[in-house]
Amino acid sequence: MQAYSTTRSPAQKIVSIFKSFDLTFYIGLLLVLLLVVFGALGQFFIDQRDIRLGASSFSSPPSAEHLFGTDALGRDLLTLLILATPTTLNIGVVTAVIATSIGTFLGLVTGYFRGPLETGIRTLIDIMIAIPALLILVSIASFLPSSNTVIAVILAIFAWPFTARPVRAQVLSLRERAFVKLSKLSKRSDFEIIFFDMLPNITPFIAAGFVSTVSNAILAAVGLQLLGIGPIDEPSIGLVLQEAFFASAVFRELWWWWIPPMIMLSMIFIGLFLISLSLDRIARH
Amino acid sequence: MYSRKLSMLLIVLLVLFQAFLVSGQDVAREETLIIGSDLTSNVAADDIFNPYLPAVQRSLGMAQLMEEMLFYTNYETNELMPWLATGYDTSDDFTEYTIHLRDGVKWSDGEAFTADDFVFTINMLKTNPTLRGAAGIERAIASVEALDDLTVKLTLNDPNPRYIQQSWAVRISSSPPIVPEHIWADKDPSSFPNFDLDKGWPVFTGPYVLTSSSQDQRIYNRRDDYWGVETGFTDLPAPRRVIVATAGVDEVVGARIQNNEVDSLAALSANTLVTVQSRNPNVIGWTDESPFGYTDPCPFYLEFNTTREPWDDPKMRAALSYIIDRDLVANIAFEGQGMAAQFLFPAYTGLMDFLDSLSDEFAASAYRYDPEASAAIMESKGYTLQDGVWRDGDGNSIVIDFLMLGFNIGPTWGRSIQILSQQFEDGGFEVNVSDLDFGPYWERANQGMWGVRMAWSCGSITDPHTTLSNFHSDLVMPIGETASRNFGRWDNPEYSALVDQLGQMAPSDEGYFDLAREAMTMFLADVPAIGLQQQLRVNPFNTTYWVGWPTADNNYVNPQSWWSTAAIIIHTIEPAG
Amino acid sequence: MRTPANGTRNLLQSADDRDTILSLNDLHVEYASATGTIHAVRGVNLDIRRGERFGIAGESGSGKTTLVNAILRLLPETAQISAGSIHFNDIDLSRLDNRSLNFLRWSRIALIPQGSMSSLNPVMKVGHQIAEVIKTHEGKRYNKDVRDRIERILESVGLDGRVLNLYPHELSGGMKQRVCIAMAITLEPELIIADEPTSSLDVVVQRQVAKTLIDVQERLGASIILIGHDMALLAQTAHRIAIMNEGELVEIDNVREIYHRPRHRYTQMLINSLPSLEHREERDIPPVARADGGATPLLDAQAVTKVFGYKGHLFAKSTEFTALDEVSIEVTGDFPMVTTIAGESGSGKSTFANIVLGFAKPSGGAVYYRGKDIARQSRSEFAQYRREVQAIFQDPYEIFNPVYTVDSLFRVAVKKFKLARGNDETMALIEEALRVVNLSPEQVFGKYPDELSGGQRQRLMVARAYLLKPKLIVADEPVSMVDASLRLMILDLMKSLRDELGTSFVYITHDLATAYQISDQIIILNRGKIVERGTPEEVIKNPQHPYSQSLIQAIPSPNPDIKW
Amino acid sequence: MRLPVSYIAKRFLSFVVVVWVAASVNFIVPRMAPGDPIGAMVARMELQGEVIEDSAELIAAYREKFGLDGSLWDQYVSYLTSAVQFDFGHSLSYFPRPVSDIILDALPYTLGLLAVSIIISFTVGTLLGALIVWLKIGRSGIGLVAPLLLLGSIPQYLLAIILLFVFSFALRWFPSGGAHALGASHDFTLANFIEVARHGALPIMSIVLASAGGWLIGMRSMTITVTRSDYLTLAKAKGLSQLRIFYHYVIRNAILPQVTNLAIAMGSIVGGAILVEVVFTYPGLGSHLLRAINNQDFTVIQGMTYTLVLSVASAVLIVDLLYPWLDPRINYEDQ
Repeated sequence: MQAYSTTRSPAQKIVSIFKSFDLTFYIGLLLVLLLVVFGALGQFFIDQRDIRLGASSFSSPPSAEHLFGTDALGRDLLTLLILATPTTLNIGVVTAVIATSIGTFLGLVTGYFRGPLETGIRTLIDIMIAIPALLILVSIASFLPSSNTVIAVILAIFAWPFTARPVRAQVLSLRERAFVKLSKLSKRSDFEIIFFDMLPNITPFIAAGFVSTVSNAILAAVGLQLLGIGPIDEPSIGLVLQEAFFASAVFRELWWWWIPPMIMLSMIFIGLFLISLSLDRIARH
Repeated sequence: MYSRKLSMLLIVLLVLFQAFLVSGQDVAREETLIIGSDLTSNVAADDIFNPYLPAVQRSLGMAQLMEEMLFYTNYETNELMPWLATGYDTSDDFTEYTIHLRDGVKWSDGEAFTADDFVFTINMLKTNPTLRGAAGIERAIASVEALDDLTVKLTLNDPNPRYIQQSWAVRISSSPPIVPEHIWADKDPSSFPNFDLDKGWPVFTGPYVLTSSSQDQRIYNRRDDYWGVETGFTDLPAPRRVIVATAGVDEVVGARIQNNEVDSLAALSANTLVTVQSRNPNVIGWTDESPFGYTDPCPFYLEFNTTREPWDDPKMRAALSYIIDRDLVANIAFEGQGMAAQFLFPAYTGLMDFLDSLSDEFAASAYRYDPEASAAIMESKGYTLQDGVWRDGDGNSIVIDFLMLGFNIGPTWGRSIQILSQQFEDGGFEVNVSDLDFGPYWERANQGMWGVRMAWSCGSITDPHTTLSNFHSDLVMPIGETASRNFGRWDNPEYSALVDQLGQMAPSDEGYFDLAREAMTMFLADVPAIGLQQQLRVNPFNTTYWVGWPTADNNYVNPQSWWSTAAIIIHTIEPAG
Repeated sequence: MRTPANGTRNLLQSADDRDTILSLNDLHVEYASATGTIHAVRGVNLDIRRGERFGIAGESGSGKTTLVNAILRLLPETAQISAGSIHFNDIDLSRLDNRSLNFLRWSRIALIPQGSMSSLNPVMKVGHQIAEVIKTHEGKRYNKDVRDRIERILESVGLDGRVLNLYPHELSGGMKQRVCIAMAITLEPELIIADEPTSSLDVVVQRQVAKTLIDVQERLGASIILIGHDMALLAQTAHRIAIMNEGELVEIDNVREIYHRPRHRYTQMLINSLPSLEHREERDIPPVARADGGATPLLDAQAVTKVFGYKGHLFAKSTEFTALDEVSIEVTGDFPMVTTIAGESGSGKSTFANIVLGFAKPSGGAVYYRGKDIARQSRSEFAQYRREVQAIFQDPYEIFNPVYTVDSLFRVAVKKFKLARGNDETMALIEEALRVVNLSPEQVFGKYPDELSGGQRQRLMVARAYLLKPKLIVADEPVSMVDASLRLMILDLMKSLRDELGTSFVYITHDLATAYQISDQIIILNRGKIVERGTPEEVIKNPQHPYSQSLIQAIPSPNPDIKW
Repeated sequence: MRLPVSYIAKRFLSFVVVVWVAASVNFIVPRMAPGDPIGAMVARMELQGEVIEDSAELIAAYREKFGLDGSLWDQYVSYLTSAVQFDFGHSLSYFPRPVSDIILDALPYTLGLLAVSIIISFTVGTLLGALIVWLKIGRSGIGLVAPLLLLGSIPQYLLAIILLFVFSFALRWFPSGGAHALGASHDFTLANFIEVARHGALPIMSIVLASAGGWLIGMRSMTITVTRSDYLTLAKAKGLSQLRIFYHYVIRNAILPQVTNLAIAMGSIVGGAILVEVVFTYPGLGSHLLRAINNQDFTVIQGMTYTLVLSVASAVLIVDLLYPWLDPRINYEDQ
């Protein structure tokens, strides 16, 4: 009796979802996971005292004692980078969580309903997208308390329209599909339709959007950090780079100071890019 | 066949381009002096040459090449070098100064430089309070008059034995330049840009005239009708052309001097200089070895807000002073090439001699790294160390409300924030850092909204009075109101009385140094501020095209290329080879 | 070279070489797909004669479009001709190099594409799109002469010559199709391949376009291959018809033979499933159902008007459009009936369906369900209305949410209407509904929509409607996109629901032939207005309104003997 | 192409709203922040070694001079009215230099840099994206463009630093910064032109390398869509030449969403370019803006951001107005 009535189990679903991803996705995921593991597991192998200023000799190249060398302030770069990785990833994730939540909600609502509120939000989205965010950000960020959370929140304020717009476009087309009408005939309310019928359909879109928001937020945060806007008490990859550039590490050929963080950032950006590329492909299918 | 034709064409084009490139420069590189300015980014005001407007960038050649000062102070010898003036007399009470101007000095447009120009400049500043430095002139000078074409009499409001040195002899960076009355008389000085190349403006007395000015560079050409040659006072400087260019961001400047693109840079980190020297041995610093740099007159120091708990207690201030390892702070800030400041004085000969005479007083003071002494004070105040933090009976810790400039002002600041925070925490204090931009920093600093701050002290050069006077009780303002000095509101009437007394005396006066020692002892006992580190400025020179640069071995003048005193350097250097 | 137009000559003779323009010999086409190789065309042998209109009929997926693409060598990357040959005159197209192929294309073999809506370059003016074939094949630039020539060609297919200055989106569907025909005949080719040339058009336009096509073909004396799924249309246009099923030609014959004496079972099925306008099963309708007044009608639409468009704001002029204009329709509940609302696209019939279902609000008038205005129902009335008024939709691909298995369609309904308690009871209910549409739970449960065939999906939708045992079903074009065989089944299901469950239907369609077969009442809408209403016999056999007349005339009869 | 008045009016209205919102944000936020710009100015003089006497007086005098003593609303109104006339008053930190002069000095560099890099990156990316699909460059083609894609995922400013290191420090092919050779006049001569091109090469390269990949991806997927379209099949059936199909069918249709995206991306391109300018000491708006931020030079920040927003919005407006010419289907009512 139950043999045929079983829908796919959650486990099977997850397996089938992962089966639908291509190699691009896994390469991207691998790159990002490597960094996550580096930041997470690394915590267990380090001694916080190694990043005290003047703890080691200044600007010494990689050695057995300091695998990644030390910076011009006498800090162990491996320890510093292990501590910096979670901060940097956090900014991206916090921004993306806020922006994606707001963007998805408003995108769903403005795509589904009609009315003056919808017109208002739609206009807001259009305007926000047309405003050069980084520019405004650069000019206002220096006036705000320098904390990574504050930066993430500001980034999210400018990022959500980029989620809301495509979500809205998707909902606009889904809204006309017959299954929405059938749901209505089954007495589903508008919000049930939005969340049970629409939302699952645009999940790949939201996921792709989430991933690129993470990437863009890190991009912007590192950019701000390089301009000297951002907190200096929390180690982040942007901060390590900023200190390296302030100390002319490139010119002075202190390659161990700027190349590893640069590679790490590239890993993040390339990894997230590959993931979003793959998700985007799934979403368009 | 076709590709061969194409490559021939390319070669011809390249040769043509090369020809164009060469013809682009009408003064040979060997005769051109290129100075990398003290600015990392481009100049916003490339058409403002009014030295009294906030927008002006005098360090971009104006101060060194066009303006000339009445006197220059040679930091190396503490000697006053008369230039546009020949000397001065002073009344016994130090309230009247008579300045004698040099005969035969001419403006670049051929008009004679006279006492009237001097008088005009002073009066212009006295009547236009928003001009740069006007407030200082107004405060100091009661009246000015020209006794004859070459003699000016200044009457001061308050007696000041070191007035000329402080105000007219390049105490720090520069002094007010005198402007030609025949051009400025009918202009509004608060908006006159003093820039019109067709009219030959700006007009000053120096050996160079401005030929072009843009965001990223200024070009000055030597004029052969310079008054110094006619009067036999000095020769023409050797460079036919001087270019002052924006140096660029930290990563780029080193490459510029290494590639002989510039002959001088305003700033480079000592370690970058080492890198440059390893690739281009022609580049030199002030010294051949660490610290390579020259001491800036404004050392960094820590100041306490003496109206705030717990810093209203000298013992507590001492407790904090004991936990600061100045050598480490200096070395972190300057990547191992730093120099700790014993006090708030720059490491100049006269001041160092004075400090040396105070060695016993220093030994008895809190001006040293001694965590145990700090712990002793804390325990005596009823604090106990719990998990590395001092807590009072109620379990409250001390949180230092630490005001700093944001690290985008410069790496020194960012690093100092980190190393000082680290040391405070090691010493059992908690820290709450406010690293702010200039605006908010300045507002909070002068209104007293902070507990401890890091600042720079531009005071004494030759004798201790100026720095000491910055902590005078008269300067104390209520919290929330803008103070102009003594932001820590240290109120010590006894000390202030001594400073007043010192102000009436010349350093050469008998008993001056004893009095100064007495004031210093009070200062050291009360700890309103703690010296941290010398600002070491490495300004490298390139000997590929020009030689005769000032160095520690050839210290005919201090080496800052952006100061007015750089005029002396330009008059001294000679072509290499 | 060209033989004069003589369409009916030699129809019954076997093709001899001289008369054959196109000859396919044992043609095989294979697709490589993720699941393996698909044989889309299997061993097709075919000879097309000069001047002949040759029809290829088949349901979707039968391989007819692949066949066309193989002839024109337009197969996608993944497909290839695995065996056989295509001889055009004496040239083997399957082995021709690209250069010669391009030379031959259009100047000698032209194509009238399937999706004329999307076959024109949207960013190029119509004139240029025609001119570029002249430029490519004759080397003539777009000058006055060429323009005149294009205008003449456009006029010859019944278009205003000035159309050449328009972009495709500025044309109606019929006009676009004519542009495609004009383009195809520009170079006077010997062979025209028309791939479902009228499938997206309304019947009246379809007839005009088909006539135009026949007209130009006869004028040119060209051969034409007509691909289609509509047997009736082919019966009216082609001389010979080939029936294609699963990649094979199962029967080739003269059109009359095919209609009157189909030999292959598949052909027979196709012919039998055709709705006829000649006779229908009569059904006794008690007079009470026809009488006005009496009991409250189940559904009563009174002067329903719907106006779309902007009221005209700051920068835009008012662009109002009246989709429904005082439409009054009554459906009794006492005696279940099928009420057909028929009309062409844009007639307002779907708007009406949306209003009845409560998806849209009328701008004027009201729809009463059991005497209550559906826009002003109380909560409990609304619950009853939702329960009793259901729908069947057109597109079997869009009725399912692709992220859920198809059973969710049923479960949601069961849950929201509290039809059952517990899983077992739910399952029993669903199974019962599936049985009605001849599906077993094993076939469909736990499957995603894309794992089911179109027919299964369409049947599931009917099953869902059955599950709720509604009083009224709005069937919005339920069979317009399905193959003939399935169409018959759905219509039968509707009938049995009507008769067994007592469900009334509002059948929205553009297909008067099916309406004639299934309805008890037909209402014809034109531009939002009712122009004709009555019993099927009245409306179909004796239409009063000129619009209804033209509509009915335009319906092609599958019987080639009945002239169109 | 005839454009309905309503379309133009709507576009223009949205242009005005965008500029107004950005200008207002820019006005409000710095003023909500702590700190006093005049105080900052005085502080900077102090750091330069000048002893400022009676700073309170000086500050008060300047506050009045810059109208910073009025109510916030008065300041806002006068800010907006002068912004419309492109008059932002004088720079706070470089008084009495007019803000518009600072901007006009720097703007040509920024616009030049942006225009050249956007054109190159858009053209290269779009063309490559279309070509790899059209020429059916499969896996090997990906290998060809993969570096571009990977570079595209690295921020412009990091690329700038890498390029600086490789091409300027290590290889010494290009100058490390600035827009002109040191000591050269700014007259328009061939030699100067070449120097300007040499100085612009690295900044342009960083922007192009960082952004071309994005255009490539977009164009690639659009081209795939187009190659599956019915009209392309018909075009082939018409026996048209490959070149003709590629240009008139593939490119003309696939480029449409790219153009829309160009308008959307304009803002972020400008933001990134500003950072690149800072890295290369390029005399555009970037370094001025950065310094103005450090100086809390409201008037300059406002002027520069306003100008950049205006440029971006104008570019978007132009793209929007040109779009109907590219795509005749544009639906004026829905837009």
